[in-house]
Amino acid sequence: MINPTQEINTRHYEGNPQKNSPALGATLAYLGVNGLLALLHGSQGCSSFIRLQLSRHYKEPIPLNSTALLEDSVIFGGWEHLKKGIAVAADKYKPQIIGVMSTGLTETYGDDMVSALSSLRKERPDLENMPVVLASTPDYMGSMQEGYQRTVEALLMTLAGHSNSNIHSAPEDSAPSIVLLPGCHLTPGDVDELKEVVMDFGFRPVTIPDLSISLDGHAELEAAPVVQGGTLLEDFQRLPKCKACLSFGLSMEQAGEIIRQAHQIPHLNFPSLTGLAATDALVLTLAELSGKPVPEKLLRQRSRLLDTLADYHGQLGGLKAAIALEMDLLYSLASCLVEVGAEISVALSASQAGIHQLSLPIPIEVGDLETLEERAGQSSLIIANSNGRQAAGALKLPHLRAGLPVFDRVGYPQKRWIGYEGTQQFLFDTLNSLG
Amino acid sequence: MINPTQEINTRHYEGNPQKNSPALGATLAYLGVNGLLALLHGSQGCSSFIRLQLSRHYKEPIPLNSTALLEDSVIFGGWEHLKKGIAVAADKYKPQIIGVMSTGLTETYGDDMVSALSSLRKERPDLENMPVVLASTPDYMGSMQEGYQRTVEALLMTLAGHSNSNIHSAPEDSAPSIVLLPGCHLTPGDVDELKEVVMDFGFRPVTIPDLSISLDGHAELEAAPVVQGGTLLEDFQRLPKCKACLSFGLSMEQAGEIIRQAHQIPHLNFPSLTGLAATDALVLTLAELSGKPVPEKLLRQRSRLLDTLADYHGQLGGLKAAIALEMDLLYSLASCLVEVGAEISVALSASQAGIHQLSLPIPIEVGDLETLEERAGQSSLIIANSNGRQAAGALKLPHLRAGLPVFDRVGYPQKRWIGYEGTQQFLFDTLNSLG
Amino acid sequence: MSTREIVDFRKQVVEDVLEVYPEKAKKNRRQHIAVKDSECAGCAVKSNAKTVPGIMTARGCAYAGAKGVVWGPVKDVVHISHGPVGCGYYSWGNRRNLAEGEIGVDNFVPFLFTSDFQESDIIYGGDKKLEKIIHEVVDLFPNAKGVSVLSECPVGLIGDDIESVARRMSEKFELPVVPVRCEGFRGISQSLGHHIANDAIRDHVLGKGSARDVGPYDIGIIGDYNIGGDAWASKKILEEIGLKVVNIWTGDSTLEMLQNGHLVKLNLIHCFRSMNYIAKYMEETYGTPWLEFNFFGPTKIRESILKIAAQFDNSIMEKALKVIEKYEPLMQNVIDTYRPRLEGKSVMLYVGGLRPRHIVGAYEDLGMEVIGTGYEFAHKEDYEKTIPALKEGTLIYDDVTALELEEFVKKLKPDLVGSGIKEKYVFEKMGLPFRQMHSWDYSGPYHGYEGFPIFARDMDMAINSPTWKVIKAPW
Amino acid sequence: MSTREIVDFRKQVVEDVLEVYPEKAKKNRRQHIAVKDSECAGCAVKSNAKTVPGIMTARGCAYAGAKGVVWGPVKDVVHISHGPVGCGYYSWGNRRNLAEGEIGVDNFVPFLFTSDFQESDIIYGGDKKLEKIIHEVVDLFPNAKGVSVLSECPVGLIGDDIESVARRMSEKFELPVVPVRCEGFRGISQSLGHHIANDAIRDHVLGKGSARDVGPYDIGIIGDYNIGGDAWASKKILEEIGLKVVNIWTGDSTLEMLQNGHLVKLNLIHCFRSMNYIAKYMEETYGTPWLEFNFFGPTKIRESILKIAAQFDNSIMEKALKVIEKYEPLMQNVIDTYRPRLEGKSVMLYVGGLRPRHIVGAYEDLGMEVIGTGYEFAHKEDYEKTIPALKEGTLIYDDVTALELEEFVKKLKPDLVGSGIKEKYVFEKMGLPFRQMHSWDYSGPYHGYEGFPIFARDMDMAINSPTWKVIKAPW
Repeated sequence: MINPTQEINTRHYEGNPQKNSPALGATLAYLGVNGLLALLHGSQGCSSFIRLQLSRHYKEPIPLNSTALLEDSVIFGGWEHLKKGIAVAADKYKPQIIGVMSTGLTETYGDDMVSALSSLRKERPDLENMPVVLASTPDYMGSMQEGYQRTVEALLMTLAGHSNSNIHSAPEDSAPSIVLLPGCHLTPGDVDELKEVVMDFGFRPVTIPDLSISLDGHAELEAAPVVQGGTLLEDFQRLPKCKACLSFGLSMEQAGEIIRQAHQIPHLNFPSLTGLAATDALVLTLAELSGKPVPEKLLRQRSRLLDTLADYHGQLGGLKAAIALEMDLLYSLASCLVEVGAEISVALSASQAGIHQLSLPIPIEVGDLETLEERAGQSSLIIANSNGRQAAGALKLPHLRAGLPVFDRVGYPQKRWIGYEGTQQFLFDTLNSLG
Repeated sequence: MINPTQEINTRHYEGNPQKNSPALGATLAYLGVNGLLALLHGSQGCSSFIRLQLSRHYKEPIPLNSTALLEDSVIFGGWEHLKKGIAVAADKYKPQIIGVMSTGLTETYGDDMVSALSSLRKERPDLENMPVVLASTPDYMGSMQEGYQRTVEALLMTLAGHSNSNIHSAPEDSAPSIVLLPGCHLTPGDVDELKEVVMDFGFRPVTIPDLSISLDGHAELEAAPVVQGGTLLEDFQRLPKCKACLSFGLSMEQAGEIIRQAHQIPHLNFPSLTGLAATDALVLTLAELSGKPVPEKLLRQRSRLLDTLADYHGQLGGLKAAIALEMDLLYSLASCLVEVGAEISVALSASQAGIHQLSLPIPIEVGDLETLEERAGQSSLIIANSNGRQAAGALKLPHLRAGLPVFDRVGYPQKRWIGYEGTQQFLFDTLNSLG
Repeated sequence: MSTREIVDFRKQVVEDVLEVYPEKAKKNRRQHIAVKDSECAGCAVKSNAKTVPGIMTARGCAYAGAKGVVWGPVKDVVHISHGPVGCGYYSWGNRRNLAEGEIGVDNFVPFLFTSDFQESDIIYGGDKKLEKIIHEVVDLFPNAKGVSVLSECPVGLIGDDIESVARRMSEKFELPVVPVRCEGFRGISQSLGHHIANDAIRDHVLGKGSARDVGPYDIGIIGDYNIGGDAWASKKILEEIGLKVVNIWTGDSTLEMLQNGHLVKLNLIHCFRSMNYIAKYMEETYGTPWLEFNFFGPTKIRESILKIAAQFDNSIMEKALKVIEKYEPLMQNVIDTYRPRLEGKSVMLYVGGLRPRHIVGAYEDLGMEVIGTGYEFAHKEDYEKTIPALKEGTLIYDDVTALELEEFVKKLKPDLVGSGIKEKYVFEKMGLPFRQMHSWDYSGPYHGYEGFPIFARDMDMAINSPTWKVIKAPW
Repeated sequence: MSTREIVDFRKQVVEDVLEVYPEKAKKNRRQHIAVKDSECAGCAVKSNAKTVPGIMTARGCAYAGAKGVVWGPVKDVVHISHGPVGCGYYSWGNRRNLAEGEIGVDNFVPFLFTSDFQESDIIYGGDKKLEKIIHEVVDLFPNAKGVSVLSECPVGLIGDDIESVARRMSEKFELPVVPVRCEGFRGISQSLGHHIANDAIRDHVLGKGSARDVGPYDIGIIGDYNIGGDAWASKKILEEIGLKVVNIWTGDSTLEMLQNGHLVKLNLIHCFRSMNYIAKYMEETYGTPWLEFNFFGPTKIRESILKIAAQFDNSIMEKALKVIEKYEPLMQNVIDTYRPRLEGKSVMLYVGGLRPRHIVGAYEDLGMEVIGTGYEFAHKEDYEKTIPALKEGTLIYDDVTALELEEFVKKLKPDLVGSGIKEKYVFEKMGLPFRQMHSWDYSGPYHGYEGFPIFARDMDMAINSPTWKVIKAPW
């Protein structure tokens, strides 16, 4: 292979793509912010489809509004639709924040969202202080991960300094705070686990975005068009007082740097939280930051993980896994398998993101699930989202579901595959997927 | 069916039995007591086989010594072997406690273990204060559950009042203590979860036996012939100071009554901890005993469980489960499935234990896995231990592994199928087993 | 409550719910909502109007209607989602239109092919890329009987000429290559997508294959997408009464079925909304008659069988009567089992196509009552057909917003809600039994004699699941 | 260290470990343990002695030897574990003796039949129950070619006469019904169980079926239990050199193979310990010669092939040489791949049967060294065969207790331990690579040319798993 990071697919189409739309990633990021109303600037099909896709995965209602562009916008642009959409959403649903994401359509005719917003604010002075986040997520640039990443960055840049008289000043905490920036490779269950680990060291986590309380699948919630649960608007104002910022997944590194530069607090990026060494790195960092010893509970979990590694080293060593996932998840799961002696036979990322920075024993390439099917023949296992079932079926290989969408297995959003206990669970799931 | 509780198997043999040996259940109970050396009174094959079976299930070393009966014992009885076995074990391994279980062989020639022990103590006055527990567990009476049950009762009767000058008096706790008696239907992971719930209400649990710290599969342990982890000998002396006794699984009711009568503390039995109503019952009891509100964490877990029930009511309602398990586990899992609308098509218990006291919508019958195979044809799922795979294979039905042994799936001893989160996990596992 | 009281109560509910709107919006939305009332002749419901920007809607777009509904189930054609990755990905594998055949050989239904536009394609245009892709798929899948190109929003903006690419490729490979201009911004819902897709069939496919002889009992089924095997269940009945189903549009369909759709004695139409265009065209152009029918629930099945058989000779009618005689006792068994458990239970529906009206009879067969219904993308004539099928006091809502529907459900308290996956989790969280009535919630078929027992069981399972009882906390 | 220093160090280790015992026990155990030393001719290791009560042993019992090892793999016979439920249950499905055939029709290997004694059976005796059970199994499984009755401890105490039940049933059904008196208290290990099982074959089966002609190249394999497919791998080589394997005892075996075990030109014996009795008996009674062989690793395979071929005519020897020529380059590839990764690594073994000595050569082929080995249930002659195969300084331990083995491993620090599942988790917890060498740890085969690459891969996977490196905490 001459250039291992080149697109290996010489075809001009994607066959059974892995690549999801950035606007879907943007929706996900917005769903982790409390009181936010997400507004897709595009034709109404986009918002319906995204709601459907995410509902299928999370088994949750997905509030997402649309500027409902029509044929007139082809001539006049979507400017007026966007202004009207923001105004209607603000008036009708009274959100704390509006989060807008663009689409291939609006980016193609080059809608200037910033000027639309400022024009609206001139017409409607009452909306002057309404925080509106604008994320640029045309689906011809990158995949879900990039859309999520750009939206988190937009959230930070718009809200971190936002001052709103309606918001009480952040309360003084006794526990020191720490900022957590989880990437979209982490499930709501993972984020829950991550927060728990951080709290075990006596920190109060400020999690942006926080899907662990908005998309964790709990009842007793009245459905609403604005996000319920997730990061509080006040949390963004607490950033300057945080002791450090930890970002998870390489895609969150830039967001962490934004915080570091804005607030002069240390920032550390953890490309993975799955695996012994990856978890050790987090635990060591937390021990150093807190000046506390590693809690007994984590030592016990580590000891159980070690036992599992020893018990199954033979079976894990015999694995040949073909993996196709968005980059951060691909790297997390694959590097954990490498650590326990398994072989990675195929590593296909959904997009170019991070492909030059992260490395595995074999080259990581960009590819679709058609390519996965062509390449995975000699493997013992496929790890991919539910759409990988065709490849697995054709090759008669076991298929561990991971990523998004997972619609033909239950409980995926609740899964915890990070930390010592989560790594153990991932290895159990991997071995059990073999049947 | 005229008498629904009759053995339905009119055959005189058991074909692929579910029934395991009571001595194996006894071993399990002993393995949850710290510093105990388990000594099987029988031929050495029994101990090797039990170690093998339990190692295969738990992926752990299983310390179990043997009195190694030989042909001479057929003529002279096993009396001398038992005395010698206890003496050698005491001298060589210096255990805190010795736990003896009998076998079909020694019970057939009617070895009087009590008099053997007192004869030994006369010869060896230095062993006078060594606690020795004697459990009668011939394998022609009951199954694993009964062996475990009789051994827990023997442990309580021998050790609860045992005074030993080597043991420091029990420390005074600030947190009120509560006795937990987990049945053998609970995995080490389940027991861990149970203790955590009890601690969430501010109690300190005294767990007898406690497999969650001896058989939970952790590293950094030097193998030893005596049990490491588990209930402390001191814990038995703390029983009188406990606020209440909670026993889990009908098989533990008698043991709970022993404590109630001996120490005049309230005793409550919980036949199951799997399912919403079953967990509610425990949580309500703990709230009442502690006078505290239900902790936020449990409310959140409950809310997540409710959401899962709602999300999957359609799929769960369509299930027809054929279940063959030891009685307490059979009842726990089946009653949870009934609660969520599934149909139980076959319910086969390993033995008669509790069969007249617990009830399901269909009669519970005693039966082997050959019977399961004959009856489960119209079901959508088989729930049984790994030996059920033949029936599942012949019927081409999915097979959820439960009970003991589970040797062809990993991580079973770490599973948590109790409490709100555990019930959710059980339902996830059930649905995912359908493929 | 008397019927009058019910009508009045529900009218008040409508007013209450609309109260949240500003005056102009209230006036607008009020036209889309009605309560059936003998006093209001016709109870006009406004429909097929624009959705307001900033609102949460269940509607799809033209692409969804053309690719997701009409073209997707044509199994031996490679469908290219032309544009960026999103549209194709979103719509992939959502509809349960079953198809037989070897995947990748003569069945491409489970595949998704996308031209995956990059920024450069937006700037320089995608026609060249499309041409290469068509080369590649024809090469890789020599058994494919044709190629369809479904254009996404940006394609319509950048001035690509997919029609001429399609024409060139079609000539080169002597294979139908069908351009479908279904950009999502066209029209106000998926409905225009159906129309565009129908027109593409008319212009590029119908009558263009090698013709076949028409047998005396040859018929086609139009507008059955074989969700969960529905079309197969319908076909079974029709063949049992002596007819020969040679076409299904479009469920488990082949390109040949589209080419020869007019070569039948009769076209039976199930989903009028999505396929009436082409049915009418075949009648006008080729004289092929069409007839609407409804195979949901034994009452409607009986009516439809008799109406269909009446179009043919006596031998067919005799068989039809025998079929009814054979199956009705079986259906009665189903009713005897489930009706006692479902009698008097109420349902609210919000779906698309034909179901908001067609399925009412099946619920009534089980003793249940539809107290509210509405369409995502209906036209005037759909409501005209619907209202007669409903009882007095039934609430009717067009393009209902998520918020409105939740409020209606909270106030009318039905025992069951039937809508899509986007709505499912909203109502289940409220503790309300719910069935997905687009995809049959991974179940089906619901059509025909085969489907009714499954329908009845599913509704019972949802409504009578013990789950709803345990949901209340004991503290 | 020089060889002398190694020998002295290991002798000191033995003394240190034995230090925990009281004087008498120390003296006793010292006789069971040796360090190979050129100065000690023979290095006698005491074996086949009683285990001390109160000690943790890996040994099984006569039932384990008879049912688990010898009779279990006879696939077309229904084996009844006669007595309480435990013994049968414990031993069910532990050995991976693979068998082909339809389960429940001509393959009963995965089944467990137990007479499940209740208290009443202990009091009133189990003969009547046994009779009923035999009726039932013959009824239910008409294809079964025979029944074996394996008695458990209590049966031997209560004075049951299973022999006469077996005789009556055998006559009644005209089917071999074989009583095997393998109560667990008989003998001091599973070894007597092998002997008893051999005797039962001799007395009730061998020579009792319809005989067959003996071809010039007909041979039998004795003492290969087809763990992970081992016997199939051995058979493949033997057939490739022109021999015809008509019997395997007992792996994937039929009753007919036992009946006609003597009707071969040569019996090849792999596990001498468990099957020498019957091999010798066949030689004495029928003149069937036998020969020990070893198919672990290319060196031993070559030696064995040549030794076997030498028993036949030149045509066989020619083929044998060709087979060696064909496979050795393939084996060299395996060695080239793995030897660099395994060179110099040390192993300690504690197993049963033949493996503590037979497998040494396979390790040496990979550049590894066996530094300790021992048997669970060996006799004197086993050690006599073992010691010559070992290097100077190798530690040899008979019926080693769990504690002793742990101490030896801690002090000798091997790179790999090979023993059973009971030991597996002890050593893995210490961070030591481990392979189950009874069951091949769910892998296999390890015999023959087919097995060696798998053996090499497995040892590499265990020793070089990155797991062992990460186990140390960074704090």
